[in-house]
Amino acid sequence: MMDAAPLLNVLIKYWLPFIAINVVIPALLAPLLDGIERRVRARIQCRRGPPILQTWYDLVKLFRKGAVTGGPIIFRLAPYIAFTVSILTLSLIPTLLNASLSFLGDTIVFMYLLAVPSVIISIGSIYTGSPLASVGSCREVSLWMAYELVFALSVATLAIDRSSLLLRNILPPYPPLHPSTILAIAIIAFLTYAEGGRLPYEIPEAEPELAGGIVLEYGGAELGLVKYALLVKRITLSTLLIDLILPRTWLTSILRSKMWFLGIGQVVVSATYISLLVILSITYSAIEALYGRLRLDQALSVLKKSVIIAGVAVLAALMGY
Amino acid sequence: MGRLGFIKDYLRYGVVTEKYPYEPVPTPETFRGKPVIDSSKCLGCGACVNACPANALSIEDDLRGGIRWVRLFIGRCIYCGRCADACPVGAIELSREFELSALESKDLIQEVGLRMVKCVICGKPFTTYRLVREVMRELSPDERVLTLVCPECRAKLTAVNTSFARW
Amino acid sequence: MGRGDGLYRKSLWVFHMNTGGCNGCDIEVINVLTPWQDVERFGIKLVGSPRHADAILFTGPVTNEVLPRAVRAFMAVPEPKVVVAIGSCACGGGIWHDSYSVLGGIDRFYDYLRKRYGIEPPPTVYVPGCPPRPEAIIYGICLLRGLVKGKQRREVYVEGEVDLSSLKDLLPPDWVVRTDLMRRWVRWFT
Amino acid sequence: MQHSWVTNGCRELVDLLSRYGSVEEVGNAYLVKVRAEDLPEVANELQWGLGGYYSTSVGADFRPIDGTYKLYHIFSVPQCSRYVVTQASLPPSLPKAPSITPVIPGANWGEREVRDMVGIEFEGHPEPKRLVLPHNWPEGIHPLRKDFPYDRKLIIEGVDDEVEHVDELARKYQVVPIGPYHPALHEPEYFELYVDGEVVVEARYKGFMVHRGIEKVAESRMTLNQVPFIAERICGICGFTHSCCYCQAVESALRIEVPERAKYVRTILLEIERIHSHLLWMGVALHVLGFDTGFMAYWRIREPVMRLAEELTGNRKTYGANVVGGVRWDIREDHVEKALRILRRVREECVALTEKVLKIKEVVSRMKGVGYLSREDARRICVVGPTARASGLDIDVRRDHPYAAYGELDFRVPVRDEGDVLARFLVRYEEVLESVSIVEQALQNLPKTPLINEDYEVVPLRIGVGATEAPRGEDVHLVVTGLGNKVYRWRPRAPSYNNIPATLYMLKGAYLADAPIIIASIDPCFSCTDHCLVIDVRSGSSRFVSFRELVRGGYRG
Repeated sequence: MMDAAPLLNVLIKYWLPFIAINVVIPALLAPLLDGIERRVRARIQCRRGPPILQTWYDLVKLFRKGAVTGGPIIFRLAPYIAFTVSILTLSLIPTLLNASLSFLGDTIVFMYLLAVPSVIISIGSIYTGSPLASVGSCREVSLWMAYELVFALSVATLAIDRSSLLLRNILPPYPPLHPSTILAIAIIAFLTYAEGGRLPYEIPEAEPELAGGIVLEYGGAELGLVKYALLVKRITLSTLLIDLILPRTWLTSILRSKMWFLGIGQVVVSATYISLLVILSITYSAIEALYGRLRLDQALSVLKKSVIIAGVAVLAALMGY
Repeated sequence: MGRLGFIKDYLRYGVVTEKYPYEPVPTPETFRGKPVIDSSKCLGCGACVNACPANALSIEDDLRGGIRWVRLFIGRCIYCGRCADACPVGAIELSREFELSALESKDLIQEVGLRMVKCVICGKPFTTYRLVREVMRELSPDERVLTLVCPECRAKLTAVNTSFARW
Repeated sequence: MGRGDGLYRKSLWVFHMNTGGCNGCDIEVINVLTPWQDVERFGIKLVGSPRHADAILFTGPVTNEVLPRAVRAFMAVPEPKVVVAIGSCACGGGIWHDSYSVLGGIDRFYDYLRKRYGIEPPPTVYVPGCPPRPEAIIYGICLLRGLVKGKQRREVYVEGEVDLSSLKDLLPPDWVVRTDLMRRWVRWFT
Repeated sequence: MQHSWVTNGCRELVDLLSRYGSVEEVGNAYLVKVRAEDLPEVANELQWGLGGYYSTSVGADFRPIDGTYKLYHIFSVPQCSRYVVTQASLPPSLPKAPSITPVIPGANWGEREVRDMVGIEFEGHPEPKRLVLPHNWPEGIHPLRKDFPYDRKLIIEGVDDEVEHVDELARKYQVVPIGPYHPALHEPEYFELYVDGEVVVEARYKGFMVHRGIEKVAESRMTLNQVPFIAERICGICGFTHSCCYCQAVESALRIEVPERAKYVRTILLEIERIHSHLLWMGVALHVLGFDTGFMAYWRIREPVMRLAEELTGNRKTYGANVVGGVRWDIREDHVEKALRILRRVREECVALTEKVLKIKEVVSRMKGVGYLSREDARRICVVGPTARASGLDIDVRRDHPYAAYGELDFRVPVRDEGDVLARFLVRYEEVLESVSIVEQALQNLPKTPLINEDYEVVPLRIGVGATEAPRGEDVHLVVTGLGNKVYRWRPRAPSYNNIPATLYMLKGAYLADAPIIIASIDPCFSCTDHCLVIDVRSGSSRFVSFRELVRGGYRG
């Protein structure tokens, strides 16, 4: 009891605000960004499109419907695990605040946690025995392995360049901006697009082919959680890209030295972060609207090429470029 | 890049979505919408019932109440307009109304109940007053009385007359 | 509308099920998703799995072959569900209402559900038309969600009491005598 | 002397037919009464000797008339612009005829349908299984026999009992169902794909769930002039072509002269229907390929066409214009102007859009070389329409058997040799442009005659063949007029009927991801096909995958 009090104090003083600002707000923002994306896509298709809040409406409706899914336990649990993990992943990188949970090897943990939601849902779907869902799962897993490889190589490039596995350390500013760093960031930018399950890489769900693929068997709140987990994953990926290009600490310190008000730097960074998120969403959705779906083998051949490029980046980083 | 052409299309055509249901959409004047029976004109002759390919129109005689029901079930109607072609008095027409949805299927029914003439011989209702009136107009005053006799009794009457004549 | 009140006001996912229709309604259903009508603006989305759906669209008179599949898809839609019967086939069996191979519309389908499984019908909107215009489908769904007022009502007209004297102007003056004579004449002989 | 009416060098055909029986000319068709045992030989001569195309088979119960069953096979002989109808009379006790399927594989479904619906047995049929009716339909009941009441509701309760047949394929490969409710289909049809990894090894088809008993209803309940309206509802996309085809069959049977203007109005509406149908298909194809922006764009272009149709006829889809002897709606002067304006814009936008779409790499790469159907296979399965024309078969009813006003208008029939999905896409695209030009010509040359010729008499038991080129291919109707202003026998054969079997050829060896676009590429109109039949290719030895498994997944975990 005696020891718990200061811990609780720390929790209330630092952790709760951190979680509230850095995790909850972006998580709440995620469906909103999806609303923007849907609207942008609609506009490119010359139609009015749904209200910005539409994704929220959808999720609220799904949650109000309650749990409706039956079946094997792993299948039923998968959405909860997926959602929790996706929130955890989000807490590992700086979002609104410059801070994040940071520990040795967090880069690797981040990489793996990012993949957990789709993998766990794939496993759950295989257990349903539905053929379409299993085909979707197979596709999801093949894609995931390709993504993971490319992702690992790009992160390795950055880690080698900065000689650190702490996520905090591989983020900007990059005092010497090496070509390998630029290449790695470019590849990660591509991955944040593709791994977010956007066309032409939206292959596992593939509505017209697999009727929803891996999410086929979910309904009600579980479906909401799966969808929400995907949205959180998307915002995590976008955040990662923003973190890699936005020199947060540099921006904060500059502003702090120039301005009388201490917090202003953080506020500017947060605002920049959110506007970058919106810009990214608009760009991504505009790109998405202009693409058709690739076949799995075609997508894998594109990813193969990016593995080669990422390999080149690693070699370059090793040689000090 | 060919794809960017689609963004150009958006800039060129803009949002084409109509505002319905907040603003009404026009229907062309040729539009074949909800068939409406003009209950003041309908004779209850059943020409439309015979013409209707979908059996959306039906006719039923309530002998006890002496009412002929012409029933239109727009939930079965195929909006072909054959009833309007067939109607001798133009009592049924296709309107331009298309907002026909209802939460209960009974709301999709239009019924016209017409009083029936009781046969002056057997007392059984057999046709509507309006139809009789229409038929009478075509006939000379002397023949008109016969229209108040139902077909069966008319057959009997003819039989009686011929046998009487022979006798 | 009973169950699911307000739940679907902002968001409604529909599962489209052709229960033996001719394709006309099905294409109009797709039509409402496309730029000119774009029902996504009401938060309506077509989904590929009945599990995801809130509403189920019936287009067609429910053929024999489709019936068991329709029942299963119907059951797979989680409660609270709503039903949209699109087109005259789904509303009342349409032109084939009495054919040997169709059940004859959504009401017969409900009868079957009630009899066989003891299921009470969910809130249903009937959208007549052959096929209904896309706007009519939008209207139907808006009616179901309470966004517009329904105007279709059962109309019953009954002619006022009439008797033979109303035909007096056309009949010869001695018509009462004549009809009486006829009546006796026939009665006497038969 | 018997053949004094023979024109345009078709003596060869008539000579051939007269070898087998007496020949009679009915409108655009020759009716030849043959002996049942000659059927395979006649079929062989017509299809492979003369280069004709098998269209369909029709069975009819003539017991109330002359105590026999009649079996008709219909062939199209394009070079003579004639259809050939072979009529064989079969005894009522044990109606059977030699099968022509060994000679023409495309006759497989046609004969099996006759077997189910009328109860004629085919000797030597390679697959003598039930096709039309559900597998648990009672034996010995044939709906199209005249002693079967059309409104006898046989509710098949047993279908949902799970039947688990074990199939060696199902044990070896994963079974992936497409349907019966699948987002790419929009209609309840069922393809079962046996998949090795992502490659389809074998495909099977179970469809005909939209069987509504149209033929029976029309023959029992309807009058001659009500049938056009039920014919229109065979298909909600290409319904007008069906009603037109029916009317032409009756007009040909009863030798009714159709006024010129009516012919032009029919042509205009038929082509408007083709335009909207093809635009619809091109959009759906892109949707299936995941390119929704293209889908939306095609449908955006299509909407004015629909509104034009609504303005011309009063409904967007079911035009309700055709009756025997002519049409009901006229095209007004002010509509002509408007229609020309709309069509000009449709052409412009369609050209611009298709050019853009064809530059999109992943869309084109998913159509090129996919779903290949060789010319020889196409000929053997007797595919029709754009599917045939994309495989190098130069057939088009509009040109080969001119009807309505097509004989007087100038148009081109696009043909491609590649035989893949892209070729089918391009053939349809070119057809849209041709159709726009046809409508423009027809609108500008509308003759000023009455719209309808109602001066005819319904002579019973006359046979007529009607044929139109539906958006999906050749549409053939056979009509036997009946007593009392009715039809005695009416058999519509929709184009998808001949095209669907081709998908099974195309699917073999394809990627699973390509299956939906392959199925979609023939523009299958299942309701057209199913109006009268149900097929179960897998009955007996194969595994029945229950619906729960398809959509909900049979939880076996």
